[in-house]
Amino acid sequence: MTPLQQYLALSIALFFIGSWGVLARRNIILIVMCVELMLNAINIALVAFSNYSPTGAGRGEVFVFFVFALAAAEAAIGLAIAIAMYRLKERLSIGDFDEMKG
Amino acid sequence: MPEFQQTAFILLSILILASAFCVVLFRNLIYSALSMIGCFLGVAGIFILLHAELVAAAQVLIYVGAISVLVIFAIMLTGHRAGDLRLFFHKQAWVAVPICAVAGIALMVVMATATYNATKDAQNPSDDAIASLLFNEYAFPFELVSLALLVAMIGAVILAMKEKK
Amino acid sequence: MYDFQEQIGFPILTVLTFLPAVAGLVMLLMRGKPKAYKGVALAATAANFILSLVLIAYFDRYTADMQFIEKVPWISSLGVSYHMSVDGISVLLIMLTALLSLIIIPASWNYIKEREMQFFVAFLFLETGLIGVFCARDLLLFYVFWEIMLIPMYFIIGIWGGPRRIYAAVKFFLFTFAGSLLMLIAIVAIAYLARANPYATPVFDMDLLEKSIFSYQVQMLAFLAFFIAFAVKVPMWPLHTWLPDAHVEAPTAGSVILAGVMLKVGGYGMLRLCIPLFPDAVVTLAPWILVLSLIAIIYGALVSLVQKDLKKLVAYSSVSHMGFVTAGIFALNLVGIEGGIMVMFSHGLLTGALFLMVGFLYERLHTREIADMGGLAGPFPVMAGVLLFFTLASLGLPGLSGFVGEFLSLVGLFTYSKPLGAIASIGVILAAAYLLWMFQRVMFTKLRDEKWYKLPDLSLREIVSLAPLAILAVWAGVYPNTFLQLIQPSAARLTEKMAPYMAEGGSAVERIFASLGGLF
Amino acid sequence: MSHDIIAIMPELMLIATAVVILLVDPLLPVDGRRGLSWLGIFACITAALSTWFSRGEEFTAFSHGIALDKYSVFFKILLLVVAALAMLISEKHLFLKKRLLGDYYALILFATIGMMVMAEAIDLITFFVGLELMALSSYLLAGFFRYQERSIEAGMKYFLTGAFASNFILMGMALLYGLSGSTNYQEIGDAVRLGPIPEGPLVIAIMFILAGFAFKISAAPFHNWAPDVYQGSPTPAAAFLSVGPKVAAFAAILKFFTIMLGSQSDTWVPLMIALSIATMIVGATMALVQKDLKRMLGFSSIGHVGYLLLAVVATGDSGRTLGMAAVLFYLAAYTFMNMGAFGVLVHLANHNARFNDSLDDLAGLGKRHPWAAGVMTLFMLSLTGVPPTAGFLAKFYLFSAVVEAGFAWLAVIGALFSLVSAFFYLRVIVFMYMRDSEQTEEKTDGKSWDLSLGLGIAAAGVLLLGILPAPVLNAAQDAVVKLLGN
Amino acid sequence: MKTAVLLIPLLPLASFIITGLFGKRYFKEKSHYLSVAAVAVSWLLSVYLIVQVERGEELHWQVYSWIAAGSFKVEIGFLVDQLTAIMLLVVSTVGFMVHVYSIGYMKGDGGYYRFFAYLNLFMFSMFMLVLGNNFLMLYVFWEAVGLCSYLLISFWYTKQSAANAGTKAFLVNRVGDFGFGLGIMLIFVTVGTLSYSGVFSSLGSIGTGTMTAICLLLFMGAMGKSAQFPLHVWLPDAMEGPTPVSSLIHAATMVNAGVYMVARSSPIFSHSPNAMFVVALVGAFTAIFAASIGLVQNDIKKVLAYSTVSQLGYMFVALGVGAWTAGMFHLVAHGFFKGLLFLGSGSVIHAMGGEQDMRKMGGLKNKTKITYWTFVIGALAISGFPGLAGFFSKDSVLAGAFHKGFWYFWLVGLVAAFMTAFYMFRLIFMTFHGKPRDEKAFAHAHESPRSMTIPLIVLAVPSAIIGLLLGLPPESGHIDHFLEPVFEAVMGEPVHFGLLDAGLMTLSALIGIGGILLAWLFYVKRPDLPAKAGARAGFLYRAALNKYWIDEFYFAVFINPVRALGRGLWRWVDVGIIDGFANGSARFFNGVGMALKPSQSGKAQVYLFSMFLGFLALLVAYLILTI
Repeated sequence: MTPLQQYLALSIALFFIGSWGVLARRNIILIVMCVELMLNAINIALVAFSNYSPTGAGRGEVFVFFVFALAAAEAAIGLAIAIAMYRLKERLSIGDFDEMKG
Repeated sequence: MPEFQQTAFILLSILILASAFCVVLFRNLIYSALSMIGCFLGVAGIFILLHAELVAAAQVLIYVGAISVLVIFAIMLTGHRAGDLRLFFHKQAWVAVPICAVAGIALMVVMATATYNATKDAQNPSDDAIASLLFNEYAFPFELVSLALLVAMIGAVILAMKEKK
Repeated sequence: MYDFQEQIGFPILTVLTFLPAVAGLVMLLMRGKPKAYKGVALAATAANFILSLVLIAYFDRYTADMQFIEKVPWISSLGVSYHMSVDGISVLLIMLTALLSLIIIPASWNYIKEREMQFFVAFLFLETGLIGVFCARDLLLFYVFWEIMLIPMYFIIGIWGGPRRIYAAVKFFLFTFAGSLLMLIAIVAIAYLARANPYATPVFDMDLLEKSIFSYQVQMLAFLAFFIAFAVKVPMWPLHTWLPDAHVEAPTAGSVILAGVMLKVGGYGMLRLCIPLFPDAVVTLAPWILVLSLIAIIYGALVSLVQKDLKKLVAYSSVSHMGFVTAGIFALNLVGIEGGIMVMFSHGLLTGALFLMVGFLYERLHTREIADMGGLAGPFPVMAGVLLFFTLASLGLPGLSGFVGEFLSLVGLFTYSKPLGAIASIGVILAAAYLLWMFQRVMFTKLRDEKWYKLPDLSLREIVSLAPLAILAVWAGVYPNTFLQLIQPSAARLTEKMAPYMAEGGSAVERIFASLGGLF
Repeated sequence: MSHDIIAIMPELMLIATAVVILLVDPLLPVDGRRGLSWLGIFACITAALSTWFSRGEEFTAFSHGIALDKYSVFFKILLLVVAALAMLISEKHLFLKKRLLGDYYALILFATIGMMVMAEAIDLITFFVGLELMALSSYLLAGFFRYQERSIEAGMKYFLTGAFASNFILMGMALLYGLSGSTNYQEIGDAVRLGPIPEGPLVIAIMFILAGFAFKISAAPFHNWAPDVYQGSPTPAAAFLSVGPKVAAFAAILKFFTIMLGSQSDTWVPLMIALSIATMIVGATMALVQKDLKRMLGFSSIGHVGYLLLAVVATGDSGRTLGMAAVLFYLAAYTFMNMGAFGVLVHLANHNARFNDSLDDLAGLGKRHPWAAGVMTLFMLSLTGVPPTAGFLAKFYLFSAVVEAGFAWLAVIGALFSLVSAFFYLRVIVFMYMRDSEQTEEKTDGKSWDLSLGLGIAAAGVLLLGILPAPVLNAAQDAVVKLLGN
Repeated sequence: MKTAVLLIPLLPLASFIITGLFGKRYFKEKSHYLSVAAVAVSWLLSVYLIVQVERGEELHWQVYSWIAAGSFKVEIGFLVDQLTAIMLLVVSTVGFMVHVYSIGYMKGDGGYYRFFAYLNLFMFSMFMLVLGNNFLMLYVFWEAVGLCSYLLISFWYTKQSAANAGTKAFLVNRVGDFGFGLGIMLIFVTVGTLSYSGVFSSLGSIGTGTMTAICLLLFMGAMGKSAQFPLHVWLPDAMEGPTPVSSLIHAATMVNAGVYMVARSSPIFSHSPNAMFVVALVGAFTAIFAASIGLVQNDIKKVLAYSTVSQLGYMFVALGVGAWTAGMFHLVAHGFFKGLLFLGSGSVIHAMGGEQDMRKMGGLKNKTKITYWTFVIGALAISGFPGLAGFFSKDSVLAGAFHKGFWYFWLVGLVAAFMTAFYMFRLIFMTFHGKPRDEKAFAHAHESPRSMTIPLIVLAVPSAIIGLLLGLPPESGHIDHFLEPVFEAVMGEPVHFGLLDAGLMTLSALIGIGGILLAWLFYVKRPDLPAKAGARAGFLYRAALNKYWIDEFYFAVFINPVRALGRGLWRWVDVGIIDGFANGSARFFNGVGMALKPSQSGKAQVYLFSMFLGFLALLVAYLILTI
């Protein structure tokens, strides 16, 4: 039987890999993908907690459903922005949009 | 069959983490997207291990079926060029590696060594119970989610849709 | 009890305070009628001045109690009320404010060329703020008025000022605002500390606060916060550097109000808040403040001596003169306090008049550089005479108002400590030096430009605006008791409050060392 | 169930109106869309009224998902005011920029619903949905002028940072849920207080949540997005974005850190202090060096967040209601003054095609647009904290709370940065009144009664809260007393 | 009597106000009518007053409470006793004469009305000064006469030198008044009152040290007003004013205020022998010091000015040694003859068309007969020619010093007397005798109008006879008896005139005559001698000619350093440090902003990273705080 701690460790690991992706990559589509990875990490934690919780069983799973839905919405908007960026400048690198600074 | 579960967990973990790395590291966006699907599938497997079959199913449907497709569409729409090599990684990526690693490992250690107020495995309730929770207790947020999806639609319309001139 | 209902029947303090602001709003609404709004401004300030005289007439000068009390809850959950009342000190300064506000309207009748209406509106709002400060009996209300007067003055300097007006205006604002913010925190702190229990509402009512006793540490910190706020306004060395800039750049009327009333607000605050609320801290810190006052007196005078700009000279002289105010007040005896108040009053009259004179000169010659002047007594004999009068009054010539206050505060200081009194007296010599030298260089010696003979001497309008100041200066010099009686009970109340706290004897140096012990 | 419906009546009104707007919009010609804003405003007013009339009742709805108490009422009305003001100042601007779409109003309404849910939620899931609803709508509002590079850039930055931060909050909430076994605030609070809960994960959860919220309110060092987003967004949207999400986030922060984490104040108070000081430094000093007004206001709003965090610090151990009431009142004041300040920028942009938000464009404004300059002065003074404006009383009340909680030294630091910030607020006034304009305007017909009304309301609000603050102040106090009572 | 006392000052005041306000427009060249009339009435009233006082009447009258601040209470009140009366008489007499004289002297001047207004103001102030019944009033009108002096010195304000002189006079007096003011404060702090009677009746309770301090501080004021070394520098410069002013203010009345003050405070001074000694010492030094400068001056008015300084020194010697009445006697006598001499010199200047340098004069004897003869009377009087006023008064001073045991002061007095006689007759010989040196000016020279000569004649009479009237018998003359009530408490044993005194008297008379003869030798008999003597004396001569470089010294040691200090404080402390700090802190925050600016790089990736780092920073901060 896998203890809760391992699931959490997996969750954290995935979360930080996703974070690293967000910090490292320039392409907005890829960053959206990495954000999704982070959400998946959270989902793992939620479901794991839900599975092991003495009082809150099931709520984690419900939570995950909401995360799914909102992740989808978020991805849709992120990709819409990506397309808008592409339309405007034919660029997807977020570093190319740096008109405002200072 | 706890051994099987543990073995499966380890294998799935390796799959998830490895494909996650691949998402970040692949130069070609399509490869990244495919790795992401692998990762999603791995997560679905973890859900099954956690006795959350319904969630696992939804994971496959939504992530693999919807979001991944969305991503691939976006890649196609924008022309899936690898892009300028110099711009592949932001220069801070290499600074971020140790920082993320140290932070991640530190948090992992804290999380993994703590003692939780946890019972034994298999507390996840039946699908009925989930449905009941979702449509009774969480009816209001559930309705709101529809608004969020509506917003996403509006977003697609106002940002991405070509206006007829 | 001195409720306004019983004393006069209508809320005179509220009317006094808000009448100018209301007039200002009326003016804002009557855009495009240039003649009419000057009339409104004049009428409002005149009415206010008459009201201030009515106030004095109905004022009971034989009691130290607050009078004409108006008290309405304002923010009751915070214990803040709209509490207005006055004592002798306030009444005197209200009269001065109303008078100077009245005077500057005719004095700047033709001075302002653009955005004239806003100029007068700003002054009306300024008057509201100033009178409000003198009436407020609730700490928060006091602070509100305190800040309100900042804004119009900021605009007056910034919009209608000289070439470096923006720098001067911003400097003025930031210096005073810095002090105010510290004061705000101190206000809050003492209001909460004065509560009877942790669930009671905070205490902002000065009547109640005066009865509260704060711990020594709180007193020291709060006193310093209040004191810095007031010291910036006074201005005390070394917080004075905004003053010369503000004065030089401000239009004449602005300088008049700034020097005439606004600086007094600092001294007033010390009397109204610092001393009654924090007696222990006052006793400890008084020697230090006196030393600072002495520095201000001597320093201001020395720097005045070498000024090349007429306005700057008068501005630095204010630093020196206001040093006598703080010196008198923190000598903590009745003579000194009354002297300090008299210096405030007289400085209001005289420096106001001097700035008016500088303004009149500037309108004619378009310069304020002393080096560009000389021999002006020829073309402008009346002006020379009037300027001489105010110069002499300002340097403390007996028989005019400057002397009484200065001498009294020196006596007070001398009573406190002989060496300090002696050092402060040097300021009197220096005052004569810089003022007479200034007068000599401006009015005497050879006329620099024969064309100036074609310029007019003081006009009737200008004389009329100066006359009340001159009359009051003589009055306060020849029969100062009129004013001393007014402030005596209030000043006496302060000394009575301080009496139990005063340690006996010791030279100033000893006291300073003693206070060092108190600090740590 | 009818109970539940009553509880969400205002939200339902907004939803219905938004849907109507979305449906009607494509059918209308561009000129006909100008009435849509009034539809939205009308919805806000009715929603506010219905909220107001339900203020006497106190109950929870949807199985303890949301609480309808005075606290919610206060925030919901405030948020509806924000939405209404935002719509008032938007219409003409959108029209002139040729982006007058009903979607905009629908997005504002959706965002408002999200914020209201954030404020009234007492359940993590409900809160999270509200948060995301608000966030998603906000991203789109920022990027609404999709043909302007800046707007897209703003949307992109807002989206990326926002999504990243949402993940942090979400992770924190997941941990909180896992550690306490509940998603209900009160139950979590009890669990955290009574234990047993492993300390390490709990601290990590607090950190995640703190970081996430710090982003939402743009506290340093999570602030970088804010100036860019405000600068790039359509100005009326920037007005909305600089106020609404912050109000909602603070509503949630107070609940999170008092109900749930009040017993952990030892952990988060020092961090909050550090955040607050860092935020004040960044906000004040960087606003000093800005030339662009919207950026300047962006940094200024960061500075105000620093002050607000001081008050949150003052809530410290959860017995102190003063700090919470101070936050509420400050937010109310901030709403009017910041919306007003942005509104003036909208006004100027509407009237002058060359206006590009730079400080230099303000030169001589006192002569060209005396009324606009007048109200701008009022807003600047209020932001500085000069009486008799709302900003002063808010700051006064906030300092009261901080001092009362024993953090007088923090108040002094706050005062120091108030002083620094006075400098750049004054500079606006300096430019408007004390500089003469060198460039000429390119006049456009920007006359808009809506906008004037909006500015008038904001100005009136600023003055009213400064002169007669008692009703709002009492409401704020009542709101928080009950919050801690349950 | 009260009416008289009120009218004496108020008439000139009223005249001042009316003339000052309306003179320019309405009175013009008739401005003197009112002024002269007012002073004339005051003069009559003073005569009336002295007669009343002679009969033994005194007046203590508190008119109204002037300042009442806490324990500090001062009245405006009048005190009329013998001292007051005699001062009043001198002031009003000389004042009246000068008024009359000015009608002629100032004729045609642009500021005619102004001049008379100022004179009236001065009369008012001077009357009030002597009439007051407390120290603060004394101080007040002390400053007021100083103001009038200032106004009148810089009357011809377009002249740089006149303007400078006025300012200098006021400032030097202020230095003295600084001490005076402190003295008054010390009195108040010590005894709690300032009225003469109150102070004098509580002297017993004051310690000696305090007493000496009070006396010295008061005397500092007197040194300023009465131009004693080292505060004498203003008086010679004050000669820039019109000559009637020099006569009235800077010779006969105002400068005596210091003497009056010390005399008035005699009860205090007599308690402090040390202070008295200082008074005498300063007086003696000034007497000889000023006389030595007077020896070599070439400006006719400067000579008289130094003479005044010297004679004032004499008076202080008398007061300092305790010969109170002698001091007052000399004051009265000096008032008359020095007033006369100045008016005479004015007449000379008038005759010479404004020329004041004696080296350009000469031979005026015949052209200006009345002036010459009255001048000679004055000069003889001041030189102590037997029978004339100065003879008696000077002798009583010297005798006083001798009898009180201060033989060294007596010796100094003799030397000074010798010098006095010498420079006075040097003046006469250079001006009136010999050949005219400036023919052009001489040709136009003429006797002055009647309004000027009559005052000369009138003043010559008391200069000649007042000694006989008041000073006989010597050492206990009429004046001693008259003033006795005032100085009762402080007078020593009455001195009986003996053989020794007769000898001293003769000696001083001989000294005076010797001086006159020496002057005759130098300037009439052997005109080449002065140059030789000058060359012989060398350094000393140059030093005296340059007034011992006192002015230069003051500039170098006080004035320039003070200005430099002011400039330094302004430039370095004000602008440099304080403003530097204020602007520097503004710049500091600006700098912080500029330094932070790059962090706002515009790259979304960096923002994300900064958020991530922020999260880690929170963790690290927590760790630091908990460990």
